[in-house]
Amino acid sequence: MSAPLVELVDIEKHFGPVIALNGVSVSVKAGECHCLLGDNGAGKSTFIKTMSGVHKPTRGKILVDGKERTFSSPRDAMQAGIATVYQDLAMIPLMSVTRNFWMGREPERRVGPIKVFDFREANEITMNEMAKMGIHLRSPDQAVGTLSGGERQTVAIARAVYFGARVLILDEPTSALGVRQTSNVLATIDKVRKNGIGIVFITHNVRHAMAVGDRFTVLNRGKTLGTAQRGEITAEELQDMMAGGQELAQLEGSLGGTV
Amino acid sequence: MSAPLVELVDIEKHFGPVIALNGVSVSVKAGECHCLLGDNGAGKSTFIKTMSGVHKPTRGKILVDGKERTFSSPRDAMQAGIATVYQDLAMIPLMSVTRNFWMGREPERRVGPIKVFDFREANEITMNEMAKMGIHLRSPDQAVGTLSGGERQTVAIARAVYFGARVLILDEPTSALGVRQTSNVLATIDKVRKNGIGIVFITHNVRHAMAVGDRFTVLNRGKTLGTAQRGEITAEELQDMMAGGQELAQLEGSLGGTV
Amino acid sequence: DGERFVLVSHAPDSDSWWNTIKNAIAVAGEQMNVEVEYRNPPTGDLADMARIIEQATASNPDGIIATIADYDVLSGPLSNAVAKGIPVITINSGTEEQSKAIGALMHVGQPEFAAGKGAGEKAKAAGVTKFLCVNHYITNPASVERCQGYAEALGVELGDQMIDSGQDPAEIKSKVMAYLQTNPDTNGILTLGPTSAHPTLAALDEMGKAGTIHFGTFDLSSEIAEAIKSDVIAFAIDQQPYLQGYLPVVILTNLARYGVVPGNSINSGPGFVTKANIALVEKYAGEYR
Amino acid sequence: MADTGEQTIEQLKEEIRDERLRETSRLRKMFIRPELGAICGAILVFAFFLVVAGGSGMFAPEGIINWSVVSAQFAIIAVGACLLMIAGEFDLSVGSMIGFSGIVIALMTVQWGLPAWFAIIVAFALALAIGALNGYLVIKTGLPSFIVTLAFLYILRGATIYISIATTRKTIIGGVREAAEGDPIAWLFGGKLFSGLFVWLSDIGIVDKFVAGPKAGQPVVEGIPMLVIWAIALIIFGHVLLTRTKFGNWIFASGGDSQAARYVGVPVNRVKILMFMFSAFCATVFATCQVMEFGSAAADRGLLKEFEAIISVVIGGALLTGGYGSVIGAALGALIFGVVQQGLFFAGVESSLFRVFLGVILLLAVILNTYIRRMITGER
Amino acid sequence: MADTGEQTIEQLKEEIRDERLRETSRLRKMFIRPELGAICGAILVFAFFLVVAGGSGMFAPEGIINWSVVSAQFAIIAVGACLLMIAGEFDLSVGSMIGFSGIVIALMTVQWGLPAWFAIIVAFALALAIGALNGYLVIKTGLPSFIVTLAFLYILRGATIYISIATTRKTIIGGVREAAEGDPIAWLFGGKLFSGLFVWLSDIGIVDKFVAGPKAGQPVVEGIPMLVIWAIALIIFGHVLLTRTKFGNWIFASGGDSQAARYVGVPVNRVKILMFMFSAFCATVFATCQVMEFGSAAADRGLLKEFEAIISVVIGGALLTGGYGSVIGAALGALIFGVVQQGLFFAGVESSLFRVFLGVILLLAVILNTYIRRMITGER
Ligand SMILES: Nc1ncnc2c1ncn2[C@@H]1O[C@H](COP(=O)(O)OP(=O)(O)OP(=O)(O)O)[C@@H](O)[C@H]1O
Ligand SMILES: Nc1ncnc2c1ncn2[C@@H]1O[C@H](COP(=O)(O)OP(=O)(O)OP(=O)(O)O)[C@@H](O)[C@H]1O
Ligand SMILES: [Mg+2]
Ligand SMILES: [Mg+2]
Repeated sequence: MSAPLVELVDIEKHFGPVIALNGVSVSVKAGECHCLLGDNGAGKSTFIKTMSGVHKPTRGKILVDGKERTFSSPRDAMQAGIATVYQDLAMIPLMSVTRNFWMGREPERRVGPIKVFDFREANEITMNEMAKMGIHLRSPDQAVGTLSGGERQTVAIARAVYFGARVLILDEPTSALGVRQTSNVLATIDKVRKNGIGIVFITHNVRHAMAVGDRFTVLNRGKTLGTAQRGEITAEELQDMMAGGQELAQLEGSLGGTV
Repeated sequence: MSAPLVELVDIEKHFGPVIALNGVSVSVKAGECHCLLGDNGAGKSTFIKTMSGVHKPTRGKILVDGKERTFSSPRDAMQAGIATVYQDLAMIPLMSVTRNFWMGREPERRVGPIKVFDFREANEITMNEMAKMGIHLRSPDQAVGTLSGGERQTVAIARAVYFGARVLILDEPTSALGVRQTSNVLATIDKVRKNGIGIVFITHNVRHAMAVGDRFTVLNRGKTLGTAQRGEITAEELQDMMAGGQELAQLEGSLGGTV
Repeated sequence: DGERFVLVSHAPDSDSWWNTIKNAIAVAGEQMNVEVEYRNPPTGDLADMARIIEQATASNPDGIIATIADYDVLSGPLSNAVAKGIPVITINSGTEEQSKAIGALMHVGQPEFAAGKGAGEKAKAAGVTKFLCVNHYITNPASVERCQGYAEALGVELGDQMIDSGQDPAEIKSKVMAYLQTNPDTNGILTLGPTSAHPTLAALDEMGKAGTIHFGTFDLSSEIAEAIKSDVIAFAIDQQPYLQGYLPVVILTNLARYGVVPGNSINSGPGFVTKANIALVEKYAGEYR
Repeated sequence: MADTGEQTIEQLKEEIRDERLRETSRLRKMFIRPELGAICGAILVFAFFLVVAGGSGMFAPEGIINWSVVSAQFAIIAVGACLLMIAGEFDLSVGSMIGFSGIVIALMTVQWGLPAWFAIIVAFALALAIGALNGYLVIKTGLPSFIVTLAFLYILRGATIYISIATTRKTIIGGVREAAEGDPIAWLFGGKLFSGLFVWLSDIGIVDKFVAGPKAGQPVVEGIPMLVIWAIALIIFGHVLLTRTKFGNWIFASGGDSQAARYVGVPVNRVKILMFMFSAFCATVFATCQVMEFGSAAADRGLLKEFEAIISVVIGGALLTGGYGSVIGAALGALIFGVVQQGLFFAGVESSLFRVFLGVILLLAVILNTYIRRMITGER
Repeated sequence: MADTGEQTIEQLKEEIRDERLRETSRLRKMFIRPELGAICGAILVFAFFLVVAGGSGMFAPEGIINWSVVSAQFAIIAVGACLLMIAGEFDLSVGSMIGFSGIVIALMTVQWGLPAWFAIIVAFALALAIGALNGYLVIKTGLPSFIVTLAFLYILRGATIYISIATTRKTIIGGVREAAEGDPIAWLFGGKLFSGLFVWLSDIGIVDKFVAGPKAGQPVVEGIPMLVIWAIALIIFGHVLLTRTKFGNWIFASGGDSQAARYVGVPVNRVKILMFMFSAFCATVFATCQVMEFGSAAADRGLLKEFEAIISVVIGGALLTGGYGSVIGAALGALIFGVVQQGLFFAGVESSLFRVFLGVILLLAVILNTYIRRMITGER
């Protein structure tokens, strides 16, 4: 198998007295979808924020293409090819799709002495990229607030892909979505993966993870419980690992079947 | 089977030009868990808001114990025994657990000429009710902001149950929760149901629905696609109904299995 | 030696006119070797001023100097000070009668209505029939009285000849220009202090009407002095604020030390500053004049 | 079912013991309260002025009455602003309302010769109506209260000036005290209480006596002004309402998350409108006391008082965005404000520096309060 | 893969045709813009005054210059407030900053005899530093900008008064014009442009000439004041910056959702601090123009200007909570503000009623703007 694009080794992260991460190692390879699972508060979001330069790790190393790097801002991580789609914070509803798409990396054009935002190009590319993802916009000026939840996720993913992300991080992209929208997002993940981009996919939902994942890592109380290859593990086993096994047993008696 | 506690017949709801509901009928019986499924924008939230008195239906009837009623405010619906736990809006994080628990129905005690909030009683009952649900609070003065997501859901459910809800509506209580927390909530639903309370459980997640549901209704674009008893329908069939069947088929080729 | 007096004015922090008085009490304090504190309500709220007088009384000074910006509001606190045995001298606003009623030793000042009327009489003599009173401090009762006195002397109704100009110079200027454009028959202007006088000068200059309209103002500044010299402003009513600050300090000191006090109130103004007597005034305008 | 419950409790108790938070929680609970910042602030301020202005008469009976009255003034409007702010809105028209109510009373009594009690009732009725209109507009249009009440700041001030000039050609109307002589209601706002007590206190030498003039022989402190009584009454009322009643819980809920509150049946609109009315009520109490005490009303009364009310409330620990705060805190904020303002005079500091102090105190107070609030509510 | 994409697009196109929204969208897009409310407002206001005050000289060249200057003043501070508000913050210290900068310039030139260009540069440097401090505090403490800048409203005003009294014993410092005579920079703020044009215009009879007094024979309009030039320049600058550049996109993003913006790599802190500085810059332009035109500075200049700036911006359609708005809208808001203020004068309406009008216009404008905004952004 190919060498990992990004590797995080033994990451620790403390917030004052709170130990959010206590030695987590995860790697992502090109073209694979690495699922990160774990209960509420397990530290998933903290981990990927470390990976994308929002937090600085208290201890631990980040290797990009085998070389150690430190990210001091989300920009750094993006320049290293790591793009992130956050759960709630993907888009600014008041702004147009184009403005959102290019936010932080606006294309520029010289007009005399000054550089201006090249809207013609930006609009065209936005429309194209969205169409590639299967979303046809009424107009690139449309405010994101008028899009549905799944469409917004897709804009965020399209943006990350377009900007040459080599690793794409998705934080619970499906938790608020319906079945149709979810399958759209999963299909998008599949598409993106086939282009050779490494994906980190965070979810609570074992089914969603099983549908697209190549490898699975389960976090629990800030620690890795282990990483498994696709096929090495069943949905039920994953679920048990996430929950720690005990309460679920009680529940099953009364309810039957997996959740 | 027993007569329905609440029955909604042919509900329509228009927001200006938007037709959010276009003839939806649903009934809830004592001790059953009625699952409401549907994609984003199907009208689930709108429907239950109609049921709980937030919206007035444009057309259609609401029957409580067989008698027609109109709700002009959430208070009316609560008096009729219909309590609702909303997805995001369950709790006010800045306020204490007790204050949240009793919000809108504070117990009172006479002190001389004035009526005051009876904190002693309120605190005691809150602690007890929460303990019954399996949550042990440090103190009833604790701010809700310091609780986890699952704990908050439980406070909201405990509150509804305590106030003699005969019908309990839960709008996507599990979408943001981890496995353990989810199973806690599902167990709570099961507990509550066994007390003879009718439950309307809204979710995107077919698994969650299958775990606790007695009947299943699928909404699509503001219309009922039909209601099925437990055992009459499989998870796969439900899923197909929700998605309208078509895209999912495409997806399955690439991904395999249900989402 | 080292007696402590408190002067309480009604002016907001930023009112520039009061500097003359502040300078005067500084001079007097130094000459008499006494300590004089200046206090004022920061926003010019007269109710706050009453509190300050009460507070000054509580601190047991050797004398209080205060304005009677509003007799109703201030008579209570001031007469309490008198009753506590603190000598009080009233200055600036208010009348002799009010000062007596309070029980103050004397009043040093100029009655506003009369001063306005004095200005109006000069204007009438110059043939003014329709005027503009630029009131930059509409909420201050004394300002309105000045305009009313002027109107009464002319024998006309005040009506909308008094404008609420606000304090922003550009707005004052624009409003004056707008007024003069819509009322081209205006032949008299009264401004109530440098705040409104300076923009009005600019307005007249820009409209080419400088010197064509009879222009009177209250109070002095270097710009006003300049304008008097160049015949744009006919006169400035000078109530000689320096005296309002200086005299009470001297009198109170002498009262404390030797028990002597003049028997009557003193009119510090109105003095009219015109081209004839501008020379000395100009040098100290805004500081001691 | 009962089994499962019990078991989980046991487990949870185990977990909690681990957290090692429980032992400290009782102590923390006593100290960590919304008004903690204001309490510390008040202690500091008093200590400071005891040192700096201890000998200046600031802590003599008259001095105490002096800063008490100033603080009471701030407190009266701060209580209204506090409850409104906790309910999630705020009111920039308080200052204009003060000017407006005063002129209404003065106009009716002096200009139109109506009895004072009638004028006072009309002023309150008008103020409550305007408060309700404020609230109604905020709720109906969904606009931020900043904008709506800013509009009323201008509208009311303009109307006040216009009315007073149009009817009396003056912006100040005097003679109210005479007109209100012997009125059955007016003394409630302008009178003084416990005169007997102070006569006695002066007899035994604790309070000085006047030595000259018509009042010779009377104590220098005549009594407790009604303003102070009103302030105390409003603080108690506000505090009890907020922390001890059902309605108080609704106020918190409306400000914390109006949608959530609405869904559980809290009549949010009613709560907010009532709080706007209460804010207008407090402004009118302020105005009436001032008019009755001083005997005159002016169109410029109350200028910038809205900010002073908001500052008191914020120093007292309330959250600008609603849902969190304390009336006691706001009252302490008003006390700090009043003591600093008058104290600087007593200490003989250049008066223009007062604002600099005020700004700095405000900044320090909110930083401290933010820190305390995060400890209480688990915000991040 | 490509197949799936194509197919879905076709399907979606079908669906969209169904919606019957597409045909109107082009027309809507042209009309439905943030500044639509302000455009309508401006048209209405002009129509109104053409009818009411058409004959009063309001629309003669002199009249036009008259209300243009007032509007330009509002516009200068409105541009700063607009960009800052879109970036999600606001600044209540604008008015105090105007007073402060003016006094700094006057002190340095008149009192200390320094050259005007140097004083102006120092004033700008100080203002920018204070703006940066404002922004830094807001960002570091996470406090609402309302509180932080309210503190600076008091601190700056107090400091201004204190400094001017402590150094010159005056709060109004005159003689700046004389001191700035022939200065290489000062004319940029106080001069007038295109005098030649107006002489020519008066020669051909379009502009009147003075018929009497010292200026007889000169055109009644001397030239375009630099104030107006500055306003136009700042509006163009602000508009281009906001809508046409990368940085403009960052401003929108910072105000729309600072967290989201931060995550995609927008330097939100830098954007916000820069906008606080820009707001301070605009205030200083205002102050410098005023000082140079009138030749004097006073410590009380700029009182309540912060509200006037905010009102202009809000009338212009910006959202108080950030992320939405338009500089052109703010400029139109300033125009409406200026025209109404002066127009009432030309129309001979009692001047104290101006505030009432202003409040009512503000209310109507925001209600209209809210409606328009909802159509554009799909908010509910
Ligand atoms: N900024 C912070 N300051 C203090 N504690 C934090 C901070 N961010 C996260 N934490 C804590 O770190 C732990 C891990 O949080 P995190 O958000 O990473 O969990 P998660 O796995 O993403 O959970 P969820 O499934 O609910 O999104 C939690 O206990 C949380 O309270
Ligand atoms: N207040 C409203 N005004 C206008 N349209 C509305 C309003 N509330 C809901 N809608 C529309 O009604 C439709 C149904 O919305 P609803 O929120 O009920 O869907 P849902 O099934 O709950 O979706 P989700 O799974 O995303 O929560 C949507 O198209 C929505 O845009
Ligand atoms: Mg997370
Ligand atoms: Mg929903």
